Amino acid sequence: MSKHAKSSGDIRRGEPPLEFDLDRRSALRLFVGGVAAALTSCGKPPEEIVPYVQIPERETPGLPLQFATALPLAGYGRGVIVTSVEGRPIKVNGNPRHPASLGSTDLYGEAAILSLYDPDRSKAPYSSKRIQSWSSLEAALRPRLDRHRTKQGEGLALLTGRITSPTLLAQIEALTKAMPLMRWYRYEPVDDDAVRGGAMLAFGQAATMLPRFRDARVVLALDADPIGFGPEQVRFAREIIEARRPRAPDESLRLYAVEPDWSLTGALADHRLALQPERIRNVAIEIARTLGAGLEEPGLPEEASQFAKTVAADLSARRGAALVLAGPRQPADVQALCHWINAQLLGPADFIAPVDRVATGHSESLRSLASEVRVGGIETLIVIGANPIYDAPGDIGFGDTVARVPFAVHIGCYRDETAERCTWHAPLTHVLEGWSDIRSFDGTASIIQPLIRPLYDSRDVHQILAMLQGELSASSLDIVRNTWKTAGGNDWDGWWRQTLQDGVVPNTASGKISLPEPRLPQVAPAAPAENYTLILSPDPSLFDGSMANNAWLQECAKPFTRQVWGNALHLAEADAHDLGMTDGDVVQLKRGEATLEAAIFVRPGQATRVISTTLGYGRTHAGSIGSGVGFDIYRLRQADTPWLSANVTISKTGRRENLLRTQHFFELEGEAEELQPRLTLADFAKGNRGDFKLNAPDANLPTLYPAPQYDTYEWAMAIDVSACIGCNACVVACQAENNVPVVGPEEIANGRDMHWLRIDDYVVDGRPGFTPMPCMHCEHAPCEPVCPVAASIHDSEGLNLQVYNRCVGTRFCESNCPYKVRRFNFFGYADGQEYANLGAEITKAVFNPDVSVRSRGVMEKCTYCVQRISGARREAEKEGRNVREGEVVTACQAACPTQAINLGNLSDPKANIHSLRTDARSYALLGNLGTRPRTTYLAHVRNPNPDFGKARR
Amino acid sequence: MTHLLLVEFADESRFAEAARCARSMRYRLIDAYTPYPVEQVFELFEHRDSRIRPAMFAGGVAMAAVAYGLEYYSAVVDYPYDSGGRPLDAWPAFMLVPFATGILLAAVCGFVMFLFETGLPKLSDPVFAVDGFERVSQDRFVLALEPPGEQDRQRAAEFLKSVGATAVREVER
Amino acid sequence: MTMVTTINLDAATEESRWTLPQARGLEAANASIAAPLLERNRWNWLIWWIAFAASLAGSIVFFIAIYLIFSRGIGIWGVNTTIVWGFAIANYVWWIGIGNAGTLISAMLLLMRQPWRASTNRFAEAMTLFAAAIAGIFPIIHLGRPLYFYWLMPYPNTMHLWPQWRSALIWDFWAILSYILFSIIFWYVGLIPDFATLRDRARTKAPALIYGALALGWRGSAQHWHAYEVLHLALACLGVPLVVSLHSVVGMDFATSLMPGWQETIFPPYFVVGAMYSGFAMVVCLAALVRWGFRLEGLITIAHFNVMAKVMLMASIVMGLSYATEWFTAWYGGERADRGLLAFEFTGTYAPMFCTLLLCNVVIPQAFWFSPIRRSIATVFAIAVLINIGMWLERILIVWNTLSHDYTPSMWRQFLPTVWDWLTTFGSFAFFVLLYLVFVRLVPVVSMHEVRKLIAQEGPR
Amino acid sequence: MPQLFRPYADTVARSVLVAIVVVPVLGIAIAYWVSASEYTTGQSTFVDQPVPFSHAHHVGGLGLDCRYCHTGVEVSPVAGIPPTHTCMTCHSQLYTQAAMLAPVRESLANDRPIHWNKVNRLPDYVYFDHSIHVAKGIGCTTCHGSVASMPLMRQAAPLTMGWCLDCHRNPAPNIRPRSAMFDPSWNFPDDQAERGIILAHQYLHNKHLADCSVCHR
Repeated sequence: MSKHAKSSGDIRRGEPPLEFDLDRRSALRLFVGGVAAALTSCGKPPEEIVPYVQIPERETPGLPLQFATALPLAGYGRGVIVTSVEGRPIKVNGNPRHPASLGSTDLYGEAAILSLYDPDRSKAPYSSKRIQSWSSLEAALRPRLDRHRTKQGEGLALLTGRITSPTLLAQIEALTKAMPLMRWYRYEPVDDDAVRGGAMLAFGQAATMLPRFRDARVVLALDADPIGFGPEQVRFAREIIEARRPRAPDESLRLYAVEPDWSLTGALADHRLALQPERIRNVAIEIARTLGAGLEEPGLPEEASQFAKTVAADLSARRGAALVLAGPRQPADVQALCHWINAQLLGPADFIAPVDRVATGHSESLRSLASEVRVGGIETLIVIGANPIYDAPGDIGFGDTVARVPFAVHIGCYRDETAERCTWHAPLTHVLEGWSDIRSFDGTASIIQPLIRPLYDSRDVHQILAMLQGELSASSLDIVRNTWKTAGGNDWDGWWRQTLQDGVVPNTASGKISLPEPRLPQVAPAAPAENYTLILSPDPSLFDGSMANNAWLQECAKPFTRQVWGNALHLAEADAHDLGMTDGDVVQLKRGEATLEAAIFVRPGQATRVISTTLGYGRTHAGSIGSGVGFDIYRLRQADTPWLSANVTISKTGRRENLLRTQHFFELEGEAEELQPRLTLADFAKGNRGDFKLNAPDANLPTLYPAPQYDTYEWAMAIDVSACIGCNACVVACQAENNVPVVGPEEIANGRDMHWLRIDDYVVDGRPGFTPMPCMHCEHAPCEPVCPVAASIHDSEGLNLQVYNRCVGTRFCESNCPYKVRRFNFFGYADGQEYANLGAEITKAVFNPDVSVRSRGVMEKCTYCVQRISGARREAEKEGRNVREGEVVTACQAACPTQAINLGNLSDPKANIHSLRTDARSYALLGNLGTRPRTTYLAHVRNPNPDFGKARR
Repeated sequence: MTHLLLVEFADESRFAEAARCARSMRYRLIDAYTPYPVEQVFELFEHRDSRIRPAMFAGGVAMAAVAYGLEYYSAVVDYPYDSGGRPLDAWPAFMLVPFATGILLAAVCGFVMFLFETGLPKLSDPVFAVDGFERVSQDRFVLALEPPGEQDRQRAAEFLKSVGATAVREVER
Repeated sequence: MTMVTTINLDAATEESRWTLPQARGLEAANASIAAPLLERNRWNWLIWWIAFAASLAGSIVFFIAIYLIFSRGIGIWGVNTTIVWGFAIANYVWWIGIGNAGTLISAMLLLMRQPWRASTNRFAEAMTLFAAAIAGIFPIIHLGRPLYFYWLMPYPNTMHLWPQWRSALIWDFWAILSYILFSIIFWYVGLIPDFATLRDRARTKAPALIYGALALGWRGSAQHWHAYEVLHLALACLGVPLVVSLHSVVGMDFATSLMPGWQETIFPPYFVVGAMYSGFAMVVCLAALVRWGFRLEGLITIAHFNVMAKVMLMASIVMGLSYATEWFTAWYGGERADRGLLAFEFTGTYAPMFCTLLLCNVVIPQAFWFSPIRRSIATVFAIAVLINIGMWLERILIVWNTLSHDYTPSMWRQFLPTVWDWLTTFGSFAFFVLLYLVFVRLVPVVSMHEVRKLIAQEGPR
Repeated sequence: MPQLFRPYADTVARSVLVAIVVVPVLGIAIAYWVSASEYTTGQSTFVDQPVPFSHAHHVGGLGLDCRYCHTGVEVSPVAGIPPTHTCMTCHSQLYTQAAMLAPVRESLANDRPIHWNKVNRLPDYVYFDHSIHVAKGIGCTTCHGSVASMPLMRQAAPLTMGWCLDCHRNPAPNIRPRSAMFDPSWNFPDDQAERGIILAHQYLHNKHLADCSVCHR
C-alpha cells in the first residue's frame, strides 16, 4: 500500500518522478513530493530521500500551502483555493470571498485537479502528423501574420469560447486595433442567446438578471434551472436553500416548477408540472393574463391551467417577493414576458450589464464564420481553447468548413477533434499552470495564479495573443499585472498581494443598472406539438464535453438516472409504453437528414412527446478516458434553437444496450419510505416529532452492551436532506480528498464501484429526492465484531475505522453493513490495475499524501476524513488546547454548496451538532436496527401550497 | 528369558471356551491375539481400568482453559479495543474456540495415552516371527500361555487337543 | 464396554442381516476388501485410470483458477460491491456440509450401536476428510489478500496484534482446523488394525513395510483391542458434539449478522441437518460406486441403501420444516426487509433456482416413502444426486438472496457468475474425486475388522 | 517367517510421532525469531551515503543543533533533509576542495539534488509526525539513538509496530522535559519513573494513543 505516487513508484525505483523533462522549480517540488512519502514507505529495496537544492520561500516539506485562484466554467469564473503539497496541487476548495463560490465548489471545480495531471493532455505543438516545436509554429505563422497585418488583418480570424478575462479582452482589443479587419468569432456551446434576446426585447437593451432569492418567497421556474449545473449553481443553490430553511410556511420560499424533463430545480420544487417546452409559454401567458396582460386565452389542459391559476394567485399574493424565471430553452418573447410579469410582481431581482460584453449570439457568430469561410474570406483561422468541430451545432456543418481554411491553428489543452482537422495544433496550459484573470457571472474579477510550472511545453492564452501581436517572449504575469496597474492605487504591490491572497479583485462586481419599464411582448400561445421534441441540457457530469477525459466526472452518477460512463435518451413513461420500449432499447432519432442511434431510459414524470438528453458525450478525440463514450447529440443540434429541436421522429432499431448505472431501484413504497421520510412545512410547523414516525437519533433501543466512554471528542455528522440538491459536488470532493479510485465502465458493469460517498436517489409519490450516504459510523457497528482481524474497529472518538493495512479482505463487514457503504478493491484499482491511463506516473501526483492508497483485496470506506480530524487534533495538541468547533471540516461538507452536511463534536456541549441531532426533523437511518448511527439526517421538508389538492404534491 | 506357548484356534467360540478352561485349570494366561475384539476373553486377564478417558478429559479441559485464557488476555488485558460496542470480555462469543480446541486436544491426549497403554509403536515383536501369526490379524485366534513345566507337558498337550487347538507353538521372548 | 456384542444376532434371520451369504466368513470378507489393494493384477483398473485422468485434469484447472485468483485478484469472480460473497462461500458451506456426514455416520451410529455402520464408516470418513480439507481451501482463496490468512491465528508477532475473537470467521477457522485434525485421528485409529491385516496379507516387501509401519506393530492382543475400543468409543462421543458445533458455527457465520434472511436463531440446527442431509446423499453416491467398483455387493447391501434412504427422508422433512419456519417468521415478524426478501425469494431474480432447490430438497425425496424406491440403488442414487444439487443451490441462494435484496434498495444488485466461479466450483469437485480415487487404491474402503466382527456376530450361514 | 522390522524401527517410529507435534511448534517459534531479528527490522545496520556525512562530527564534535539542518521537525510531520544550500553555508568556506564533498558542490553547480539513502523507514500506511512527538516530550535521541556518536547514520530502533505501541501505551518512561528535547547527550535520570509520569500529565492530553487512527489513515 503506498501513500502516493513517489513513495511507491519512481523514487523507490530511482527514476525521475515524471516522465517529462524537469526544470528546477517544478521538478524539485515534485521530487520533494517524494520526501514526505519516502520517509514513510516500506519494502526492502533501498529508498532515497531527495531534498531541495534550495528551498522555495514559504515551503516547508510536509506542510501544505493554499493558493487562491479561479476556475472557468462556460467562460465564467468560480473562485477557488487550491491546496498544494510540495508543489503538487492536490485539492480544490471553495473560496468564501468569491461570490460564485461562497466557500463551496461544484463537481467540475473539484475534478479540475485530475485534468491537470491527465496524461492525454497535449504536450507539444503538432503539425503534418508529427511533433513540432513552438519555434517552427512561430516560423510558419509569422509571414502569414505579417501579410495580414499589411492588409489590416483581412483574412485573419480568431475563434474563442466565451471570454470574460479583462486581460484577454484587452489583448484582443489591441489586436483588432492593430488589424481592424481581423474578425473575432466566439462560440460557447452552453450559450444564453435566448435569455439575452429576452432582455433586449423587454428593455431594448442588453441586461443580465440576477435574482435575489433571499428576498423571494414564491418562485416559479418556467423550464428554468437556477440550481442546475453551471457557473451560477453554487450561489443560487445556496440562496434558494437559505430562503427555504424550514420556518413558518409563509416565511420560507415556495418553489414552483414547470418543465419538460427533470431538473434539480424541478426535484426540489414544492409543486412541479411536466409540460412540453412549447406549451410552457402558455403557462406564462396564463399568469400574465391574471396580472392584466391583454393576451389571447392560451389553450391549456385542465391540470396545467389549474396549476397556472393557483400559482398566479400565490405569486400575486406575494407581490414584492414573487419571481418568475424562464430558462434558456424558452424563446426570447417568453423571456421578455417573464420580465414583464416580474415587473408587475415587483420581483426581487437586480439587473447588471452583461459580463460577456459581446452582443452577437454564439451560434450566430459561428454561422457567420462558417459562411465567411465558404466565400473564401478567411485564410488564417486561429482557434483558442475552443473545440467547434465537436461541439458546433450539426446544421452548421462546421467540419467541412474548417477543412477549407488554408491555414488553421488550434490551440487547446488536448489534441481534440478540432486539432485533428487543423493544419496546426499547439498545447494550451491548464488553468492551474498559468497567469490570467477572469470574471464571475456577476462581474467579480479574480486573478488566476499558477499552482505549478507548466507540466508540458505549453503556453497560455495571453502568450498566444502576445505571439499574434508579434511579441514572442512575453510573460503573462506582466501582461496580467498590466491590466490591473490602474486598479491598485498607491501601495500597488500591497494591493496586488492582498488581491492574490483573497482571490477576488476588490469591488469589481458589476453595478446594478436601471432599466425602463419592460414592454409587454405580443406572445401568441402555442398549440401542442405534433411530433416529438428533442430537448438538450448541459450534462450533469460532463457539462459541455470539454471535460470528457476526466475519469472522476465520467464515473460520477447523474441525478435521477444514476447513469455513469455514458448518456441516454430520456423518454416519458407513457410514450415508452406506446412505442413499446424499455430501458436500454436502442432507438433511431431523425431530424431532417440528421439521424442518430442511442439507447433510452424511461423517465417517469417527464412530459410526453418529449425526448431529453444531455451534451458532452460521443467524443472521438477526447483521450483514452473520454473517447467513444456515449453518443454525440451536437450532430442533431440546431443553431437557431440550440436547446430544443422540434419534429424529431423516433423509431426502434431492435438492438439493446447495457446502460451503466450505479443504482437500479428508485421507487419507494409503504414502509420503505422510512429510508427517505418526507414532511411538509405545515405538519412540521405544528409537529411534535411524535407525529412523523422517524427514528430519533437519541431514542436508542435498549441494549445489553456497556455504555461507551468518550472524553474529549465524539464525532457525529448531520445531513439535511431538504438542503441536498443532488449536485454531486460532495461525491467528487470525497474522491479527490481520499484518493478514491475510478473503476471504469467494465467494472461498473460488473456491479462494482468505489465511491465512499454515494447519493441515494429515491422516488416517493413520483417525486425524486436525494440522500447522501457516507459511512454511518455506527455506535454498535455491525461491521466491527464480524471482522476476524480487527481491521474494522471503533476508536475512542467514536469513529468506525477501516485499517487498510490490517484488512485481509473477508468482506464480512460489507455483507453485514445494512447501509452498504463499504467498498472493496476487487482489483488493484489504484494499485497496479488502474483503468485506462489512470496508472500513469503523472496521474499519481494527484494523490493526497495524507491518505493511504488502498491496495488490491482490501476494504475501504468513508472515514469522516480522519486525516483532517487527526491533523486538527495534532495542531490543537501542539498548542495545548482542544479542537475548536468548525476546525474539522470534511471534504464533502466543505464542497456542499448548500451546507447540507455538518460534522461536529458531541462531547462539546456548545457544538452546533447537538441542535441538529435534537431537531424535530432529525432521524437515524434504519435506526430501528439498533446500529446507533453517528451520521443522522434531517428529514426532507416541502412547502406545498394548501390550495393544491393533496393529490398533486 | 521367558517362553510363550501360543495356542491357535480356528474360531472364536472354541478359543473363548479354551481360555475359560485353561483359566480354571490354573494355566497362566499371558495374552490373547484375535482378529477382532473378544471381550469376554479380555475379562479373564488381570487388568487395571484404562486411563485413556481420564487423560482425554484432563487434556480437553486444560486446552479449553488455555484457549479461553488466551482470548481473555488478548482481548481484555493486552490490546483492549471497542468492537461494535461489544464488551471486552465477550464470553458468549469466546465459547467456541475453547470448545473446539478442547475436543481436539482431548483426542490427541487420548491417542497418546492409547499408545502408552498398548506400548505401540512396536514394529518388531518376537511373536511376529512365529509362523502363522500373520493370520491372527485375519481369521485365527491365539491364546498365549505360560509353558507348563517338564512334568506335565503330557497333560497340557492332551488338554489343548481336547479344547480343539489347531496348532501349538512355543516362542521365546 | 461390550456394546456391540449386546446385540445378540446368533439367531439372526436373513432379513436382519447386513451381509450377504457370499461375503460371510472371515477370510471371504478379508479377501474381498484387501484384494484390490494387494492383488492389483487381478483387477481391471481401466475405468479407474480414466476417472483418474479426468479428475486430474479437473484438479489442474482448479489450481490454475486458484493461481489466477492469487495473481489477478478475486475480481475475476462475479462478486460485486453489494453481493460481496459468492460461490466461494457457498462451496465452502456445501463441502463442509458433506464433510460432516462421515463422522456423523461413523460416530453417531457407533453410539447408537447400529451394526450397518461396519461396512460404511470407512469410506464415509474418507469422504469427510477430503471434503473438509477442500472446504478449508475456500475461505482462504475467498480472501482479498489470501496470503495473510494466518492473521486469523494467534501467533507471536512484532505488531502485538491478535485475532478478533468475536468474529464467526475465527470460530470457523478453529472449528475447521480442530475438525480436520480430529477426523484424521479418528480415521487413523480405526485404520490401525486394518493396516495390520494388510501388513500380514501383503505378498511383497514394499506394501508390507508401508502398511506395517502404519500399523505401528499392532498385534491384535487383548490389551490392544481393549484400549482400541475405549479410545474409539470416547472419540465417537467427542466427535458428535464437534460435528454439531462445526456446522452450527457455519450457520452462525450468517446468523450472527443482522441481515434479513440471515439473522435467524434457527440457522445453526437447520445447517446441521442440512449438512447431514447432503452428507448422507453423498455417502449414498459413494456407497453405490464403491460397491460396484470393488464388487462389495456382499457387504454393502440393499438394506444399507434402504436405511440411508430413510435417514434422508427424515432429513428432507426437517429441511422442509426449517424452510417453512423461515418463511413464517419472516412474514409473522412483519419486518419490512424480511417480508421483502421473502417475496424476492419466490418472485425475484433467482426464483427459478429457488423452486428447483425446493423440488430437489423437499419434494422429490418424498419418494422415499415407497419401499421399492428405497430398495432400488438406481433411484436412491439418482435422488441423492438431486439432493446434492439442491443443497448447493440452497447455499448459494442463502448468500445471493439476502445480499441482493437487503435494507438498502439503492444498492440492490444481482450476481452474475463468471467462468472462474464455475471452474473453481467444478475444479474443487474434480480435486475431491482425485483424492478419493487415490484413497481407494491405498486404503481398505471398508473396515475389515469391524466387518469381521459383524460376521462373527451374525454367525455362520 | 522373518521379522519385518528391526528393533531400531521402534525408535524411528516414536521419533516420527514426536516430530509431528514438535516440528510445527518449532517452525512458528523460528519464524517469530526471524521476524523480530535485526536482519528483518534493519535495526543497527549502517547505510552508506553519496556523501559520508558524520553526525558524530557535526553534532558530537561541532555541537550543531538538530534543527539547524532538520528545520521542519517542530512544525511539520517531516523533519526534513537539509537542502544543498544549508551544507554550503559552511562548506563554501570550509573544506572547499575536499573530494569527499564533491557531490555537494556538483549538486549546487548543476542544480541537481543529492540523492541520500533512507535510514529510518516506516511503511507507507504509517503516518508519523515529528512535530507532535517533539511537542509532547519525545526527544530526537529517544528514537534515533545517540547520533552524536554515529560516524555514519544507522537505524537505532527496531521501528516495529510493537515497538511503537510499547511507548504509545505507556509513554511516561520516554518523556523528557521540553528543555532537553534536542540535547543529543541527554540521559534519562534515575527517577525517570516518577518524573515521566509528571511530564506525561503536563504534556499529554490524548489518552488514546493506541487507537489505530493515531497512526493509520
